[in-house]
Amino acid sequence: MNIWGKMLNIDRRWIFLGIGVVSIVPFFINFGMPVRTTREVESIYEYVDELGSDNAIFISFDFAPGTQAENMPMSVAVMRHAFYNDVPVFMTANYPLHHGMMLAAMDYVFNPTTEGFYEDVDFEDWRELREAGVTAKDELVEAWENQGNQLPDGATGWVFEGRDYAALGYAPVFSLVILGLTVSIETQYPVDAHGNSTGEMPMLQEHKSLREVDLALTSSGSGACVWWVTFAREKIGLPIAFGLTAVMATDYFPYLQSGQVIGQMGGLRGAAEYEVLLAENGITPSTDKAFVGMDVQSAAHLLIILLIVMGNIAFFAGGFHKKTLLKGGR
Amino acid sequence: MRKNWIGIPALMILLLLPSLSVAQGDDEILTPVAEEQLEEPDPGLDVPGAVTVQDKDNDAGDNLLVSFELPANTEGIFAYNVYRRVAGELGEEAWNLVEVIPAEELPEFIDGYDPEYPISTGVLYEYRVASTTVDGEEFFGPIFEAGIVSKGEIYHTGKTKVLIAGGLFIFLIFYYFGKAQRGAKMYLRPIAGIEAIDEAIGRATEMGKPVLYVPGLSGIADVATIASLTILGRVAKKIALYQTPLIVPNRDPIVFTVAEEVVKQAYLEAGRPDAYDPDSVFFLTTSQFAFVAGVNGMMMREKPATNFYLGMFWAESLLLAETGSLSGAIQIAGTDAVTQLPFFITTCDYTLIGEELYAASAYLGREPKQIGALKGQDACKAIIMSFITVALIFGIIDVVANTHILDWLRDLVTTPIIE
Amino acid sequence: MYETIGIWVGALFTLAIYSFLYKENPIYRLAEHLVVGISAGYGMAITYQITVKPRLIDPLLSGDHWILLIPGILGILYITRFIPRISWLSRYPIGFYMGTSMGVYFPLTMKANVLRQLEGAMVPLYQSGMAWYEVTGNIIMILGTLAALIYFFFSKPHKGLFFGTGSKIGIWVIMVGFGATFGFTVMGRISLLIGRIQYLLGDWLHVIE
Amino acid sequence: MKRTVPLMIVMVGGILMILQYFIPHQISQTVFAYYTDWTPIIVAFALVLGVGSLTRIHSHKIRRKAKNWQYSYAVLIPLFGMPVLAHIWPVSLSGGMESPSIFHFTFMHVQVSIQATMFSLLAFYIASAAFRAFRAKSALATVLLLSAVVVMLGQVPIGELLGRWLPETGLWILRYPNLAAKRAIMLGVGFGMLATNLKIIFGVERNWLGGTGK
Repeated sequence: MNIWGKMLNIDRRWIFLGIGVVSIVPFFINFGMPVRTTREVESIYEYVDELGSDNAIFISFDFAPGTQAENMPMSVAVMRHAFYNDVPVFMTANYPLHHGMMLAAMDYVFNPTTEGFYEDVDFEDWRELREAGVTAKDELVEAWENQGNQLPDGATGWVFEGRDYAALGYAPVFSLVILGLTVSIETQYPVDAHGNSTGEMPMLQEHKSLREVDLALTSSGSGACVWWVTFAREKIGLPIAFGLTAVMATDYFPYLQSGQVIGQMGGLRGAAEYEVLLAENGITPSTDKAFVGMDVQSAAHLLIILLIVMGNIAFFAGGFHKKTLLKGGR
Repeated sequence: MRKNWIGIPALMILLLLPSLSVAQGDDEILTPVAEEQLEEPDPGLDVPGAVTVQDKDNDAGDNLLVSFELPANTEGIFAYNVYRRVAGELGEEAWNLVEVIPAEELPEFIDGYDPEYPISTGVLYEYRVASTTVDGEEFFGPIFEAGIVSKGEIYHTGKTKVLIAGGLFIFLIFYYFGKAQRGAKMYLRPIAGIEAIDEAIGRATEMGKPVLYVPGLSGIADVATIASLTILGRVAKKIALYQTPLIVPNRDPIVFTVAEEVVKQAYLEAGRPDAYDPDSVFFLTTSQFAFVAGVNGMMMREKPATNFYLGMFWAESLLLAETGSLSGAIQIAGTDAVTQLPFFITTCDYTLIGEELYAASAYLGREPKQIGALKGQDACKAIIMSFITVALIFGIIDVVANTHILDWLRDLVTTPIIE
Repeated sequence: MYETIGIWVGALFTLAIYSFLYKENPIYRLAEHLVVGISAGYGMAITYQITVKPRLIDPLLSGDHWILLIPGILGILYITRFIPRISWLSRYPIGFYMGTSMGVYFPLTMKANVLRQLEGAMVPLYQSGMAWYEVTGNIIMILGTLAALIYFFFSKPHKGLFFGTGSKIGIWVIMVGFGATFGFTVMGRISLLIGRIQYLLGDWLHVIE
Repeated sequence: MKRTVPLMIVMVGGILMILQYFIPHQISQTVFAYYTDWTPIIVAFALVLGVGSLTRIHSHKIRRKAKNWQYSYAVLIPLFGMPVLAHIWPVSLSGGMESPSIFHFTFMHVQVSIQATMFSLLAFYIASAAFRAFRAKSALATVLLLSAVVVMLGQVPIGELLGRWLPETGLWILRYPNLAAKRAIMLGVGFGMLATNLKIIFGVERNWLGGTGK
């Protein structure tokens, strides 16, 4: 076998090693390649940007740790955007594992080590104000700060559990839960993930069912995102936005084209685009994890293309195109 | 609701009759109930006028369409509070606030969505509407009794297009069933993957290595799984004749039981019930990637000569197929999962694309009805293609002549998003 | 502590699986067998917890949901498979599941796979403000759909101008689509690896943030 | 009894559910509610069969001391250990399903880690598959290769540096020709599914019954 032949039949383990190396290096050396935004993501951004404290959105954590790298930054980005505009956020998960993802996302957004974090106020901590009828966001912040609470350094703002977010979490047979949510949020989730009574939450009193909600983002690693279209969009016309893994994204273009979803974020890139939009508009101080991941993507894509090119050079230079060898279909 | 489905009139009229009978004439302006005027209208804030209640179409009898006349003078009105109570009940606490409509919005809504105050079928209700100020001060209009009660319909008029399309499809399939059974000769074009099946089994026999057959990772109700099990029957029969070992790992327990039956039966039909190894068909685990871990391990240890991946696959497609190719097996794949097809195409020797997988079971069986069904499916595709072609022509006409006939055609097939 | 041990265990099993990239080995084999057993056992435990107990046992014990005996008995009929003489009884629950699923899917498939797709294929070629490549795209999409549909004709030989050329263009369109999907997928697959690297280097070794 | 009754069940169930779709009436809603309530219960029992199969095959291996039989213990012990830990083992001894417990730990740190890692192997495999498969062997293979490379480059920032046309072209391929292919496959698959639905409901396709019903 000549050199070309050897190159064509290279031990796959060298390729594996190459992928491993290019995926690790960018974590230590940032290239910071620019990411340009597309209209699929811009439409979600613009929609969320229009919303205010009278509106409400759902963010459904429909992904497992396996696709966390892609799905997590999307949910986090939309969550931060909503918090910035004082839009109440309901959070759900369609599977027990996904419930953990929801908690992890909250941890990240509320954690003081995160740049531009939000200072979380527990449901119990502002009971007094709530019972006094102070539930409008600006009044609430004012009253809260008058009580002597101070926004920590580096925090973007306050978020009040029950006013700004409700961590509803997982409930079994989630497709039917969505169906039930179109009728009532409270009957599906009498208590939230922290054991708080949802009926007492101002945001549930203002938004009793999905009919009174303005958007649901499903950040999904599986076909479960379609449940939102089937059971919420088709049934009551709730606007849906998709956050999908890159793999699923092409599959769901038809939903976008037919107008069943208002926009979609596809994979790490979609998430990075949203991060760029947030950073450009001053909603977050900087871009986040998805943006870093894009450097790894660039490196890995280049390596794969290089491999393809080398494979083809070897294929033609070695004269293999004249013979039929190398099994492999059409 | 759009009702411009000109085309298949006879069937439609038949279907529409029941729906028309329930849809018509259910609205009525209500007469004020005089005896109970609760509050003097403040001359400062005008009160709303007559309340109209209609039964909502296409529901289970748990919704009412409510609208009311706006007051002549809307000055100072911030919103309207709509109250409802069961007719005949008395007292202030019988009233439930069912909707708040901001002054700038249309004075109509669908009542019955609020889970706290559902509407019951056949119950008569009364309504009253109040104008409210910014501070929440209410000025009540008169009470109206709903002239009608909510009732459930027996036909959903919004689903007529699905019904027509479904009816047409059923008709075509049965037409070709009949035709095929009467013995009409029907041509079937060759499919490369199917012809390769025998060759692949032969190879395993020569090498004395097992054949691996993965019937997809989906459940029994998945059409891809059903097609795969039919093919498994044929494959197992061949294998029984050649006495090659067979490995069939399953992810779904029901699929496992059916696959076991199918293989057992195939060995019986091949006349070799004794050669059937009860451990050849087995359940592994319901977890997707644990399943892949198991199958991949098996592939590298047992080194099957031929791998079949037929059925529904998700992300594991490439994990299985690439490991299989690493182990040096001949691979035949087939799936209707659009996203996974590219991976099978690039890593397997033969791939059945989408519908070819379903067709394969008809090819192998050569039963007249199965072939008839294929013919019926082709007829449906022809109908779809003519629709698209006409749409293309209309599209061109629209551009050239600046008309809007394409919209008309689209409306024929548009199904409402909200039903 | 609990979390730390957890991350160590997770990291070691992660490496055990990656060792398969080098070659099949006893460590991988152990991880493989363990995960099969654990996941199947987990499946059993969780099914009891979220389905059997709340949906069947609890309502039955509460006394007024006797109707649930029907699905309960149908379910138990599956287990007759272990008794060869009456194993045919297991066809009843399979039949129930098959029949109802097929019925539920029929109208939904008609709507989603046929009518919706047909509607999507009927796009206006040109609307004001469309760029030239969008117009070309629309034309290619319509013609491409037609050609690819021809490829899926089984009862006509793929010969002649219409079926021959049509199906050839069809398979080209399909291949372009497959190439695009493949290329598009690469990104998602690399992301999965990024997730694991973040776990190994961040959560476990703390060498990256 | 052995074949006719199941076929009847299928037919009645199928037709009922099709009709149900078109009827908004309360009765129809109730029927559907029963279906959604019952199906998970019925399906849940099937898992027992799977566990039976897994137990049988691995106990055979151990008994016969087949190759790698020791590993069968690694399947059997957790297979039964997990449900016992979840439902029988006392919570005071780290039983139960909530964190912290042995059950939760095993699931979270062994199963989830292994699954996520298995999934991530795709990153390696997709590279080696691309290397082997994307060769310009024929016109068709070239088309496949080119569209993959263009889309792949268009996805990442580095593609944009090479030229704005790259991502645009990539998106264009995804939006138009790719959509055409998908749509045609989905239509074909749709008709195949519908036909199979009918064949099963009307008992033409009986493969799922398995054998001849003795």
